[in-house]
Amino acid sequence: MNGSTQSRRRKGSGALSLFLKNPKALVGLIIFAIFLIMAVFAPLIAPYNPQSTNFTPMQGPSATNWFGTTSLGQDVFSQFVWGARTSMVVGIGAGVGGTLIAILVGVTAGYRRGVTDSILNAISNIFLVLPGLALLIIIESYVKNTTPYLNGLIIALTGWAWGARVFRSMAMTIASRDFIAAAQLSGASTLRIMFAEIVPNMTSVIVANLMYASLGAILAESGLAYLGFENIASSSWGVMLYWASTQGAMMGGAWWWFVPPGLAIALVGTSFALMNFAMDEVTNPRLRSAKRKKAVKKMLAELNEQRRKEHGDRPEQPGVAN
Amino acid sequence: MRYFLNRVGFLLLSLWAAMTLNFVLPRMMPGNPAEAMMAKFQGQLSPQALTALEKQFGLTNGPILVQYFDYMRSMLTGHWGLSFSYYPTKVTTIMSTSLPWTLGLLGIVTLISVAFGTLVGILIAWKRGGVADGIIPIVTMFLQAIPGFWLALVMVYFLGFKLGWFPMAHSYGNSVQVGYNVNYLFSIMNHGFMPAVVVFLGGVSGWIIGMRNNMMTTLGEDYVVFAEAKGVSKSRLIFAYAARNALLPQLTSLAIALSSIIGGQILIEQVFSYQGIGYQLTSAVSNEDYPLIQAMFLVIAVTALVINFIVDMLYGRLDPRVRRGGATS
Amino acid sequence: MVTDPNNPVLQIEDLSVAYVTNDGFVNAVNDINLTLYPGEIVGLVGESGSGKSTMANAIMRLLKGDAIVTKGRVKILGRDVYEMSEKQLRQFRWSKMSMVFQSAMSALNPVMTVETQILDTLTSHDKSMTKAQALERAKELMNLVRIDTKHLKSYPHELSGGMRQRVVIAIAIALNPSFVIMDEPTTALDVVVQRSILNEIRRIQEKVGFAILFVSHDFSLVAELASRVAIMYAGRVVEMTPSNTLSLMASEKHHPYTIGLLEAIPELTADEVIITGIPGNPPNLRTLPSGCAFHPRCPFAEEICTKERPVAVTVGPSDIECHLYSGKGMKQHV
Amino acid sequence: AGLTASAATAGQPIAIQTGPNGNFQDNFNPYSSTADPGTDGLIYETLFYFDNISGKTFDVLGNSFKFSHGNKVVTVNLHPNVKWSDGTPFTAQDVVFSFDQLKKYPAADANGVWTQLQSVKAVGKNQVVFTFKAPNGPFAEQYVLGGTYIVPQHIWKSLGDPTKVSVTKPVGTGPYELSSFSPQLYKLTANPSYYRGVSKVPEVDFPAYSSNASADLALAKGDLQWTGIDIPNIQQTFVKADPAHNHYWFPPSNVVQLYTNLKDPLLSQKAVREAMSLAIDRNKLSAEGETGYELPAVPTSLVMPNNKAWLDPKLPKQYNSFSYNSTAAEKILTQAGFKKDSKGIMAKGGKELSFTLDVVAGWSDWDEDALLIKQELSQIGIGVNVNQMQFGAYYNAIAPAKPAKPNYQLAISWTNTGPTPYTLYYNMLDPNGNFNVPQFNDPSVTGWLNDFARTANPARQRMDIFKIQSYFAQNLPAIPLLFGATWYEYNDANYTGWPTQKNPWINPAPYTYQAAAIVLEHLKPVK
Amino acid sequence: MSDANQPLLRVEDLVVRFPIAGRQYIRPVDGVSFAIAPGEVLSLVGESGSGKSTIGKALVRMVEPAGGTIEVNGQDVTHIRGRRIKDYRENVQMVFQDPFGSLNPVRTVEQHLAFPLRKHRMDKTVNVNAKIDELLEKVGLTPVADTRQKFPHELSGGQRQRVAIARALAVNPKFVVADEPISMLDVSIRAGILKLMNDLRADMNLAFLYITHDLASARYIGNRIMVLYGGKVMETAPSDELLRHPSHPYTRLLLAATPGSRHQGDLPETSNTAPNLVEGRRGCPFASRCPLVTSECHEVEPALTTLGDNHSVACHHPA
Ligand SMILES: Nc1ncnc2c1ncn2[C@@H]1O[C@H](COP(=O)(O)OP(=O)(O)OP(=O)(O)O)[C@@H](O)[C@H]1O
Ligand SMILES: Nc1ncnc2c1ncn2[C@@H]1O[C@H](COP(=O)(O)OP(=O)(O)OP(=O)(O)O)[C@@H](O)[C@H]1O
Ligand SMILES: [Mg+2]
Ligand SMILES: [Mg+2]
Repeated sequence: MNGSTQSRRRKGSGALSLFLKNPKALVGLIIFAIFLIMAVFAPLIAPYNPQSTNFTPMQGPSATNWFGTTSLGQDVFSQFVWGARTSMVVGIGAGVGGTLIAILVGVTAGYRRGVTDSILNAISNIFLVLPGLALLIIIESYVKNTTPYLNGLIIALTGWAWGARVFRSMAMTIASRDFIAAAQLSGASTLRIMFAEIVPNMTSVIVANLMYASLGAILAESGLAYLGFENIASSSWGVMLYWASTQGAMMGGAWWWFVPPGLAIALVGTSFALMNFAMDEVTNPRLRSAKRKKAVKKMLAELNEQRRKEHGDRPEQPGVAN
Repeated sequence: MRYFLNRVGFLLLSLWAAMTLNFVLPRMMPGNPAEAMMAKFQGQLSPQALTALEKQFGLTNGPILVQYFDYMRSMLTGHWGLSFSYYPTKVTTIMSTSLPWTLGLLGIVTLISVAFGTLVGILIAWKRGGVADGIIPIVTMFLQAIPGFWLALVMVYFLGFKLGWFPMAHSYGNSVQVGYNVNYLFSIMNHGFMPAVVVFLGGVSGWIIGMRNNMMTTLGEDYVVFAEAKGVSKSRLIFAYAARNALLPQLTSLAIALSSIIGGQILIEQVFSYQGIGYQLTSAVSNEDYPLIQAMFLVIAVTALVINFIVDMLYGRLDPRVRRGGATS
Repeated sequence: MVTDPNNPVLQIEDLSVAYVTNDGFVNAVNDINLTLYPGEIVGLVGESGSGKSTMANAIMRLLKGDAIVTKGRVKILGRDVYEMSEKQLRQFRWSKMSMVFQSAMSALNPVMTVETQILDTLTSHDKSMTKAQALERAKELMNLVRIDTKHLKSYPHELSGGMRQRVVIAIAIALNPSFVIMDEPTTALDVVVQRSILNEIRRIQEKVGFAILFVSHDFSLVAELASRVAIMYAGRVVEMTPSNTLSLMASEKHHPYTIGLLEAIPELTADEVIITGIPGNPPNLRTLPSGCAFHPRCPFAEEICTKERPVAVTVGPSDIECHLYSGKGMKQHV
Repeated sequence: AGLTASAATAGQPIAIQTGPNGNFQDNFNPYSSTADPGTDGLIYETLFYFDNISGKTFDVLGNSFKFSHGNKVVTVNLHPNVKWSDGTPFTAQDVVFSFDQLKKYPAADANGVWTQLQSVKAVGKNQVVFTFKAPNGPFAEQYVLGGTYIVPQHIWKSLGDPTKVSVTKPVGTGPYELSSFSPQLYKLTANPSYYRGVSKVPEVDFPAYSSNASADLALAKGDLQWTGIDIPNIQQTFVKADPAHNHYWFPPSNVVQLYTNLKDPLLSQKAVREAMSLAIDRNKLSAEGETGYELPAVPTSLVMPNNKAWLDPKLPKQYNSFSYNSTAAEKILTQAGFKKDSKGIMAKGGKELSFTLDVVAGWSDWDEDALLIKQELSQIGIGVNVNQMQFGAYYNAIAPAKPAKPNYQLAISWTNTGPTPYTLYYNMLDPNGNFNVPQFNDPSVTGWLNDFARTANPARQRMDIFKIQSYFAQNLPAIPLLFGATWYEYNDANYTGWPTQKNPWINPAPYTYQAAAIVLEHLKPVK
Repeated sequence: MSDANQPLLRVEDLVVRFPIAGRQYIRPVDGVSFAIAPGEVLSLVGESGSGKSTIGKALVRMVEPAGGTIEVNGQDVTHIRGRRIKDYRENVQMVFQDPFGSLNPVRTVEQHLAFPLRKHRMDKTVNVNAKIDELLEKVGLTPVADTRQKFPHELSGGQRQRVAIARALAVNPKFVVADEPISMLDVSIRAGILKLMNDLRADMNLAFLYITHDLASARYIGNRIMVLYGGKVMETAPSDELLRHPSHPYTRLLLAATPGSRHQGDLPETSNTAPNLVEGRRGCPFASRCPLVTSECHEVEPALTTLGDNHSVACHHPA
C-alpha cells in the first residue's frame, strides 16, 4: 500500500520512472508504444486503402507491398496498420469498459455487503460461470451487423466478472479499515466513500486488471472475428485472420498474410503483461528487492577488493562501505 | 453448519438466477429455431419445411410465464427434451457423446498446467532474481498472448499436414478398436496431443505467475522467516511452509478454471475437429437450439456452482482460519 | 550451560546495516558495539524505527529484503556468524542462538498446528530424534511456558495472543540455546498478559540460564527485567547503562534522549503529573542529521553537536555518546 | 444389416464430406431434416429423381410414371423384386403407408405434399396412383415423386410419430446399409441384395469435421475422396496436391439475387432497380467476391447453361447478358427525376435512395459481394448500408412465410431451383411461391405459371417460360447477380465415372442425396 | 453550553450483541451505564476484548445497540437512522485506535480535513482553507503549509493521530470518543497526544471518552476511570481514588501489572482464560480468574454498589 502511495506522490516522474527502472516493463512499454503509434497514425502510416483491391493477389512481400497482398489483391501491410487501430481500440476500450463495470460492481458489493453483496455476487458468479463465447454469440445475434467496436463493448459487458471478484475482496479489506469508518463519521456519502476513499487505494490492482482485461479482449475479439461473428468489412487483426483462413492463406503458402496479425496480437498481449510487471512490483515490493540486493552486494564486494589492494589488508567480512 | 447452510442457500439462489437467465437469453434472440435450421441447408430445403419444423419443435406462443414454469419443471426433472438442431436426438445423448471428450482433454490439461505452473511458480519464486525467474514468465506470457486458434492452425498445418507427425483431426483414430485396449488409448493420446499443447500454453502462464507472486508474498511472511531461522530443511520450508500457504489463493482460480472446462474450447475444437462440447454449444447457440442450450447452460452452471461450493468448503478444510464462519474471498 | 564470564556469548563489533531502496540507503544500524555475557539479560530500547529489529535480524543473519550488512561483524560464542556456510549456519542457528520475533501473531504458520511447528524445530536439528521423543520434549516445553498440552493440537488462531507468544518462546528455547533475542515479545499484548509473560520469561531464564537481548520500546518494562539497558537512537546505541539508574528519582547522568524518554512516561503514583514529550520527529534515516543525530530535538544542543559525532564516554556506571559529557566545546548544563 | 466382408476388402472406401457439421448424432430417420448424410438416397430412396442440373429424370424405386386426367392423376409403376434390407419384400403398400404417414403427421410433411394431394392408392403390388386436388405437374414430379422417401411399413407402423424417433438401425431399399456408427465417423456398406446391382464401391465413410479449414486439409491430404465444400484458392490448395487425380467442378445450380422489397415505394420503381442492376459490375463480383467460382447471372434469371433448352431463341440480344455502365445507370435515375442531394445521394421528393442490404454474417462470399455492391452503388448515388446478420435473424427478415413479413429493403439470397425453370420462377414470383422474397405479384405472370403447372404439353410449357423470362428481363422483379455454385471436389484415383463438366450427367454434389446415390452406383474401380 | 450538572451524554443499560457461529450471540457490552458531563474526560480501561471499542462505536452509532438508551443533550439517539444520524454525528466524533489505519493512504492531510469542514460548516462564507490552517495549528502540526500537502505515510504515528483528531474536530463536535489513541505509539510521542487532549478539553470544553488499557495515562487525563471486564462495568471512581483504593480484584490485577504502581507485585490470578461473552452466561465475568472467587460468584452477578464518593464497584468481595 505504501509503495503505491509513494509512487503517486512523485507523480509525473513516478509513473515513468517505474517503467524506466524495470527493463521488462520498459520493453513492454516500447512494444505498446509502437503499436499505439501505428494505431493513432494509421491513416498516415498505411500506404494504401486497406480494402481496395488494386494489387496482384497473393503476392509475397515486396517493395510496394511490404507484407504482400491478399487473395483479393489488398495490401496486407495497410490492413495490418489499420488492424492495429481497431485491435488497440477494442482491446483497451473493452479493457477499460470491463474494468469500470468490475469496479462498479465489485466495490459496491465489497462496501455495501449484505443483500446488495449477495445479489451482485450472484450476478458476477453467473457471468463468471456462463461460457463467455456462447453468451457473446447470443448477444451478437441480437445486435445485427457487429463491428469490432461493438464486439469490444460486448466483450466488456460479458467479461467483467473476474475483475469484480478481485475488486470486491479488495474493497472488503479496505472497507474494514478505520479510515473508512472515519469518513462515514465525517458525513461522507456512500458514493463518496466508494469512489473517493476506496477506489484510489486499489490503483495497482485496477491497473493490473486493466492490462489483463485488455489482453483478454484482444484475444476474444480475434476469436470472435475468426468465428465469423464480426463485420468482415472491418479492418481488425481478427478479421484479417478470418479472411486469411477462409481464403486458405496457410495452405496456399501465404504466410505473409497469416503470420503478422497473429504475431501482432501476441506482441500487444505480451506488452500488456510486461507493463504489468511494473505494477506487480508496486503492489508487491518484495518482487523487486532480490535483484537490487544482488547488485549492491556485488558493488560492495568490488569496493572491498579495491580497498584491499590499496591497503593490503585482509577483507573485512562481509564488507566495508560508507 | 450455519456457514454451510448459508453457502447452500447462496448456491441455490445463483442456480435459480442462472437458470432464469438461461431461459430468457436464447428467447431474446431474433428468429426462431426452425428458421435458424434453414441455414444448415442454404436453401436446399423448401420453406414448407419451416412450418413442418415449427410443428415438430412444438414452438408455441403460449404465455411466457407458462413457458417459464414448464421450462423450470422440465429442467429440474431432468426432462431436457429433444435437440432442435439434431432433431429428434435427445439432448442428453448429444451431451454424453461430446462432454466426456471435453472433460477428458481439458480436465487433464488443466490439471497438468495447474500442477506444472504451480511447481514452476514455486521454484522460480524461490530462486527469485535468477535466470529462470527472468525468462520463464515472459516466454509463457508471450505464448499465452498468442491467439489459441492461430497457434492451433499453425500446428495442424505444420505438424499435422506438412510433417504428418500428429493426426490433424478427431479424438481418436478411425481404424482403432474402441474399448479398453492399448491402441485405443494410444490413439486418444496421439490425437489429443496438439489440442492439449495449445490449451496448455494458453493457460500455464497464469498459474506460473500467480503462484510466483503468491510465493513472493508468503516467502516474506514472518512465519516463513521464523521457520527458516529455526532450521527447517529447505524442501520443507518451500513446500510445507511457503507453498502450502501460497496455494490457498490459487484455489479460487482453480475453481474457475475447472468450471470453465465444461464450456469447452470452441476455437480449438473447431481447428482440430475434436469431438467436444464447445462446438456443440456454439452451434446450438447459432441454431437457437433452446433445449440444447438450456441443458448445457444448466450443466455448466451447476458444475461451476458445485465446484465453487466444493472449493469454498475445501478452503475451509485447508485453511483452519476460515473453518468457522466468515466468507473466503 | 553457564560459560566463563570472560567469554561473551555475543560480541557485536562496529556493526552497520543499511536498507537499499530506490532513493538510496537507509542507514538503520550504525557502528554498533555490544557485548553480552552468559546468563545476562540486556535490554535494548529506542523508539519505533530506531533500528532495533534490524539489529536483531542482523545478529541472527536473518536480514530480509533489501537489508545488507555494510560493516562490522557479529560473533556468537566466538564464532563469526557471517563466516559460516549456509549449512553450518542452519545447524548453529537455533541450537546456539534463537529469537522470538516481534509479532508472534505472524511468526506462527496459520495453517499448521502448534505441535507440527514445534516438532519441526526439534527434528530438523536432531535427525535421530524419534517422533515420540520429540513429542515428549514438546510437552515439556509447553509445560515450561505453562500452556496446557492439549493446545499442541490447536492452530495458532485458536490461541489467544498471549498463548501464541508463549508458543513462540517455547520454540525459541526448544534447543537450549545459549542466547535468545526477544524482539518486543509483548508489545501487542494486554498489560496483564504482558506482565505474566515477562514473569514467565524471567522464570524460565532463571531455570535454563541463557542470555537474553530483550528488545522493546517500553522503558519501564525493560528497566525491570534487564540488568543493563542499551538505548538506541537513529541506529546508534547512544547510551549503555545499568537498569537501576533508569528512574527520574535516580540522580544518575543520562543522554538527553534518555532523559526525554524518562520524562515522557506518565507516572502512576506521583502526586503532580507533568509529562513532557520529546519535541520534534524521529530522524529520517536516509539523510541523518549531521553530527549527533539527536541534535535537532535536543534541548542542550550546541554548535558542536551539529558538526561532530560524539564518541562514547564513561559517565558513572554508564557509557554515553554525548558532547555533554565529552567535555568538548560545551557549557556545562547538567 | 448384413455385412459384405468380401466386398469391403475388394475396393477402397470413399470418404465423403458434405460440409462441416461437428459430431454426428446417431439418427438415420428420413423424416428428420437433421438426419445424417446418406440417410436419404443411400439408405432410403424416392420413387424417381429429377435432376436440376442435367434436367434428366432417373428411375429409382419407380420404373415409370404417367400423368392422366388432365394432369390430375399420376400412376407410378414400381420396380419389381425390390427388397428391404431386412429381407422383407417392398410393395406398393409401403409407398401408400409412407404418404399416409405424412398426412397423419403434418409435422413430418416437410414438402407439404398433402397441400396438393388428394389421395394415394395402391393398385396391386407394383402400382401406385396419386390423385391431386388440382393439376400441378412440376409439384408432382419434384416433391411427390422425387422428394418423398419411402419407408418400410412393417417397421414404421409401430413407431408412432415418425418425427420423434431416432433411427439407429435403418432398414431401407437403397444401395447402402449402415455398418458402424460413432460421432466422428460412420460407415455405410454396399447393400448385397440391391435390386439395381451391388454397388462397386463397397464402403462409404462419413467422417465428421468441424470447420472448412479442417476438411480442406483432410481433402488435400487425401483423407477424403468426395466433398462438397467451398474451398478458396482451390488450384493451389487442392488440385496442386495431386493434379492427376484431384479435380473439382462447380456447376451452377441456382441464381443468387439481389432481392428488392417491392413493397418499398422507392424500390418498387423499375428505374431504380434498373439503375442498380446497371451499376453493378458482376464480373467483379464473380472474380473478387466469389474468386471466380460463380459466374455472372443473366437478365432472364435462368440458370445457364442448365436451362439452355428453355431459353427463348428470339429473346432480344441485350437480355442474354448484363452489361455494366454506371453512367447509364445514373442517367436512368436522373431521367426518373432523382437528383443528388447535399450528401451526394440521389433523392426525389425528399426521399433518399438509401437502403440497408441484409446478408448473412459469416457467408463470406456474399458478405464480400455486398461490400462490392455497396461501393458500386455509392458511385451512382445510391446509399447502401450493409447489414450482416446471424442467419436466424436474416431469414426471419426476408422470409415470406408470415403475413407481417418480409421486413427488409435489399437482401442477397438464393433461388429455389428444380428440373425446369418453372420451380425458380414459381417460387420467386407466384404469390403462393415458397420463396417470393421480393413480394412480387403480377396476375399475368401468375397466369403463365398456372398454365405451365396445368398443362402436359411441353411446347406450351416452353411458351410460358419464354413469356416469363422476357417479363423478368424487362421488369427485373429481382436483380440476378451470379449463378450459385454447387460445390464438388473429388479424387478419381480409385474410381472412375464421376460427373464432370464435360459430362454433366447429374448434380455432382455429395449433399444432393438421391443424386449422390446414383453417382455411387455409376462409379467403377480403377483397374 | 449546558451546565455542568446536566450530563452531555447519558448511557443507560447499554447492550450490544454480535452473532457468532451456531445461532448464538455474544454480548461484548452488557448493561453498561455511565454519564459524561461537558468538558469531562471519562477513561475507560479494561483488557483487550472487554468491549471498550464496541462501546465507543455504539456511541457514534457505528454499531446498533441491542438494548439500553444513549441520550445526548437529553435527546434519545439509540435508534435514530439516516438523516438524523448524520446530524447527530456533528456532535460526536471518534478517533480510531490505529493511527496507521485511520487515514486514507492516498489522500493528503488537507483533503482529509477539507471534506468534513466543507460538509459541516454553518454558512458558506466560512473559508475552508483558513479553517484547515486553524485546525492544524490547534493540534500542533506546524508549519501548517508544509503539513497540508503531506500524505499519511510521510507523517509519524503521532502526527497521524493528530490529523485524526483534527479531522474529528473539523466537525465541531461536543464529544469525542478517543479509542486507544496512543497504544500504538512511542513513549515520546504518546505524551504529545495526551497533552493535546488535555488542552482541547480545557480550551474548547470538549468531553472525551478516553479508551485505553493503560492505567497511567487513564489517570493522567481522566477525571474518572471506569474499569470494564467482559463487557460489564467492574468499578468506577474518580481517577486518584481508584488508584489509591482499588476495590475490585480485577482493578487490583491491572494495577499489579502496571510498572511503577504501588500495588505492583505478583499477579494474583488463578487462570488466564478469557471471559465468556456468550449470551446467557451467569455470575461474575471475572469469576474464572478471580483469586477471591466463591461459589456465589459463579451463580450470581454482582450488582454495581456505591462505596461512596462516586466510587462504585460490582463485586461480591470488594476490598
Ligand atoms: N525493507 C526496508 N526498506 C527500507 N527501510 C526499512 C526497511 N525495513 C525497515 N526500514 C527502516 O529501517 C529503520 C529501522 O527499522 P527497525 O524495524 O529495525 O526498527 P525498530 O527499532 O525495530 O522499530 P519498532 O520498534 O517499530 O519495531 C526504520 O526507520 C525503517 O523505516
Ligand atoms: N463486528 C463484530 N462482530 C462480532 N464480534 C465482534 C465485533 N466487534 C467486536 N466483536 C467482539 O466483541 C468483543 C469486544 O471487542 P472490542 O473491540 O470492543 O474490545 P476492546 O475492549 O476494544 O479490545 P482492544 O483493547 O483489543 O481494542 C471482542 O470479543 C470482539 O471479538
Ligand atoms: Mg522492531
Ligand atoms: Mg479496541
